Amino acid sequence: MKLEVVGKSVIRVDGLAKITGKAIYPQDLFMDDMVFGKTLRSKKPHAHVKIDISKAKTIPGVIKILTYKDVPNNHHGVLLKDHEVLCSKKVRAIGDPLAFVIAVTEKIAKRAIEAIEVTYEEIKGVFDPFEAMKEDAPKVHDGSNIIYHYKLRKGDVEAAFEKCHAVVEGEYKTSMVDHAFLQPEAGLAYKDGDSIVVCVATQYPHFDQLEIAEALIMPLEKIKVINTAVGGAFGGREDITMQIHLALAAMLTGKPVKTIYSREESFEAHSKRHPMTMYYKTGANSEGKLMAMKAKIIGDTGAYASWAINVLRKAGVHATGPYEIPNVKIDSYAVYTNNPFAGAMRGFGAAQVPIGHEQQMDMLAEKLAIDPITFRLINCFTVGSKTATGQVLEESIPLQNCIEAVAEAMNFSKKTEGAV
Amino acid sequence: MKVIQLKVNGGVYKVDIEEDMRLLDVLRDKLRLTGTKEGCGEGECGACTVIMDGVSVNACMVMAFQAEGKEIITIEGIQRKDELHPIQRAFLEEGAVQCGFCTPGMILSAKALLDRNPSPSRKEIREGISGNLCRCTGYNQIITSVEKASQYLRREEEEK
Amino acid sequence: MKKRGIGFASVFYGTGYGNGFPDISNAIAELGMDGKITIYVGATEVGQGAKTILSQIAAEVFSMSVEEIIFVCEDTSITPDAGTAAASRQTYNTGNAIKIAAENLREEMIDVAIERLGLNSRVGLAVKNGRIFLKTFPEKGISFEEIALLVGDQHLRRTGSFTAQTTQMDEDTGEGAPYWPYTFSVYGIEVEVDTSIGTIEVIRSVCAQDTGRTINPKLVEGQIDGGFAMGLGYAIYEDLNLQKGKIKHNRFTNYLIPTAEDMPEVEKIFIENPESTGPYGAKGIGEPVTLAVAPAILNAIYDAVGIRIKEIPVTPDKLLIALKEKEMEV
Amino acid sequence: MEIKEVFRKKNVKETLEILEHYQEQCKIIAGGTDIIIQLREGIEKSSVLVDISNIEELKVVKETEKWIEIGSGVTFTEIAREFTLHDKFSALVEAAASVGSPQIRNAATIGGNICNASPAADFIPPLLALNAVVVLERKNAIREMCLEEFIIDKEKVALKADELLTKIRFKKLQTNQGLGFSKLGFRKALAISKISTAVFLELEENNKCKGTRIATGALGRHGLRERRVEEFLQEKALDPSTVHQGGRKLQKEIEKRLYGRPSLAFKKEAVIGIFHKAVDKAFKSCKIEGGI
Repeated sequence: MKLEVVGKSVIRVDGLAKITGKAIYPQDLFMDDMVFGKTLRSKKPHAHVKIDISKAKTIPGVIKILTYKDVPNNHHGVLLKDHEVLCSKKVRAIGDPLAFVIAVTEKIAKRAIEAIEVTYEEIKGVFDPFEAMKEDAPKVHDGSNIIYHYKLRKGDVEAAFEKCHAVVEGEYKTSMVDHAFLQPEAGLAYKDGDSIVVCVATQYPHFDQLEIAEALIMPLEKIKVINTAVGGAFGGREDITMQIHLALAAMLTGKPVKTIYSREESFEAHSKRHPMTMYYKTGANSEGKLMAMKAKIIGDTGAYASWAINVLRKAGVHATGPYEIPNVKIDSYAVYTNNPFAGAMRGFGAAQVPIGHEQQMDMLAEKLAIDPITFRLINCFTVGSKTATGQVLEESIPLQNCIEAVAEAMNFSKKTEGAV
Repeated sequence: MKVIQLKVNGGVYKVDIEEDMRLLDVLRDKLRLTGTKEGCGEGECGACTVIMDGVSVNACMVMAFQAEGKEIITIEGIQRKDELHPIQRAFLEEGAVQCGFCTPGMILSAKALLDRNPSPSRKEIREGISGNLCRCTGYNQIITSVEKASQYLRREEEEK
Repeated sequence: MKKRGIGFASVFYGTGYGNGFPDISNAIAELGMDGKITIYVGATEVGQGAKTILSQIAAEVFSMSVEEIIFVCEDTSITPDAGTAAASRQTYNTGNAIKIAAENLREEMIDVAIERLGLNSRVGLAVKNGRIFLKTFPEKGISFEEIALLVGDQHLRRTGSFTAQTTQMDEDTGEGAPYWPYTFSVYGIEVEVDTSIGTIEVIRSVCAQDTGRTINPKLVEGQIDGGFAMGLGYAIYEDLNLQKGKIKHNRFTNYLIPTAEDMPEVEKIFIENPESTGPYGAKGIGEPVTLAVAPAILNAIYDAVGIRIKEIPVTPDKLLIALKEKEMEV
Repeated sequence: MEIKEVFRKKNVKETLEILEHYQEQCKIIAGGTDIIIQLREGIEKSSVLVDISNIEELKVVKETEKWIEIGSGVTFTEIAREFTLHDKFSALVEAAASVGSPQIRNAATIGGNICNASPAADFIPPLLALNAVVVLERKNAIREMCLEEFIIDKEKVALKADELLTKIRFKKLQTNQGLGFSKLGFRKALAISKISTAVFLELEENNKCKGTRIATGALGRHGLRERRVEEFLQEKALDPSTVHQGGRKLQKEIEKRLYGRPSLAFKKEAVIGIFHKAVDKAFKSCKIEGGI
């Protein structure tokens, strides 16, 4: 098939607005009679809280202060609905939202935030996922801190390790990192008749619409989400941050309400990449064929589940790397702690596991005295391969070509003398 | 409150400011020149880069009253009449833009660089835009764009 | 002393929500009175280039230029749900939905054309540059604008929906077909380590990226460069530095992401091997491009100095202390 | 920010009058790159700002027979440009160019870097190594003091409320003298110094060290002279082994000074690498024909 448009470096259609400064991000929106919102956030990682807004309310220019009492249905979350829109009794992480001040100017809103009295009754927190997995660990939510366990069992790993010519083990750790998109979260919401319009930068406008409608207990069609230009996302704009606060503020005040997070607040407000601890054991036979792999992966999802279940599932499925291994045992766990919550970030669980499996590959190759390219070529997926989950890779599996292309471009000469 | 006079993109504006306002606040909130972005508020990301009296500065690191009487160029002011500035054109053609939030600041840093060094090497371009963080592009297509813009500008000079 | 080393890493990445969860994209294609095609779809442009890629797919269906496509994706009240801009799924999932919607609209337009032109069948018809015509006698044809005028107020508007095929895995064994398609990516990276201060510089890098089919080469290159930068940050710079649940590195002065001076040139090789279920064979690449960077850097560090760093990021302090410990051992 | 009044003066005289009138309530702003952050964070509580960034007399770099004089309002971009032709002073170019980013260097001034006295201030170690003198003016009075004495503590200088730092002076380098600078940041641009070292050397024949001044940054509460190391190197022939021992001496100093700090394990090792780099550069600078 001859293609005419596909395959061409067509100039990006949103480019012109962006190079002229005309692209509108939510912070660039202004409306007549617009007022400002600001979020009060928890300074403690695990505590029972009481807040007193009586003083703050009296500051001239303060229009309204929203607390959990104002939220019709105080829950949201992409999978488990374990976030509160505004915390009612307990905070589970630093940065948890407690109140949303609406005032005529940003400065006044800030002053009101400082005037809200928060009483924290601290509870012992848990910050290490291994500690959190223990029976007697402080509970972040009501049930167990372990919210997900993915199991993959193929063949008999222990028997296979016995027969391996070379076995390597390692424990790998990745840190909690941030999307660090350049545009801090901002938004503007207003009433349009009996509908509420929320302008934000989001990865998934229809999901935001649903979350807002559910929290406000309003019909879906009465909520309209306008997705402005989005200043980078990388998974960090999957979960709700300010959307419901703004919608509620617009609904209750009748005014257009705008809010902009500072960089520091942005770091506190959105999800993070799951830090993982990954224990790996991998073995190969004397011909350099991978025979067995065992992995145990612990992912710290912080105070809220967000996408944890899907992330640790993806980590589990991708833990083998793109290689055929006849015997595999994988366990991956998602665990609550009182750390900032982790969720989606570019790679989504498949970004962490290569830190383990690819170093294991090189360690094994060295032990077998095979060069890393040859070792990968011996074991890599190809058309017809079966993954550890038993999935048949029946087409478009050009991994071998990729490996060879890189080796050639790097002028890598294979040291194959070790390979039998 | 205080009234200051600002020269922005060739126009002269009288603006009421509060003493604690930054140049960035005046540009965005008072003049509604929202092409200048705020990414960090502490001079670290360069999204608010503007050209002031010929040099690039972070508009979040200049108090509004300090800018009185200075010539300021923002992204809204670099276009020629009906036509894109060669840097803008090159950014568009070479894929230098992704989310776009760093783009205005990046273009102004590129302009400040090319104004004083019309034929920078790729290394010099890297240095010239090192105060502008971009999380999307990995910079390489931006660098190619600045190289291309430099060619456009030199060709323009020759044609003159 | 400066020491150099080379490292490789290969990865795979399964597209989409996965595990049997209904991964659905919906789109609408509409013929406007001006003969342009409007696509309504709730797919977000986050900077990755979705608007452009998806417009190209629609344009391809009609063999017309991207300028003739109006792409509307910003408003939930007029766009159908196309799922999230994540999981590298927009090109594959929403690309398919748009292709289906556009093809449905095109067939509908051909019906109108056949009737208007008095033709006997669809055989031998071409759709190109805003016209439908008989290939053997191009004068026998009708423009999109004329078709729009003919149908008048009953706008031609067709939907398309695509649901990816995955299965739920067995709870005890993990067996199943959890994702599809898989995208592959391989990096080769050379680093230089300054052993006196522990700093690492990437001096050469190559990426071979499976794209299925490359829809827009420049955009894919941009994804690779950007993915590289994020992988570089992951490997050697970025850490929120949590202490008792508090993010200590909560601003750009201490949460370090790569600057233009830290970023190397990246040689890019596209490996095209079309995926039959993808739109024109394309697969998602947004996430895969970043995954192999960090492990390749770690392998290169080992090659350079003989130390396996198992905890990222490998900041100069960690590396230098490890180097000194190694010196002591010897 | 609770700024109530702002002034912008075109000359030193009027600025000094403002300072005299407002005393502690008033803060001087030049490049703004430190103070605006401090205002934003509520650390800086002054209610009056006086801007000195338009005072031409503070923007002069002057060369006399023996001295080089830099006005406190000179930006790092200007310093890098000014000294770029003087190969002997490439350390100053390097130190200036290592500050923040182009935008920061276009605004930030040498006076601001000194008066803010951050432990990691990039330009303080080279000035300490040059034994620089600061010129302080108040209404109808002027005094000079050694930079080393001027910096009292972390973020604290001996500047009175009504005083303005107007100039920084240091002696020109002679043929057998040289300056080297090296900085370690965790990335190449926009990097806060983790360690910096500046080394002034005066060599006699056979590389014998006739005189040296060594200063470090980010290795104590503020930029510091490393006198023990200087004493050690004095009168010795600077062969690799002596330089190596000098590095060990510096390491010892750091071990004492940063005792108990988590960063010590790293800094005590890295400082040796940075010290070596600075000495190498100082050597090279010595070999360049002098005059400046």
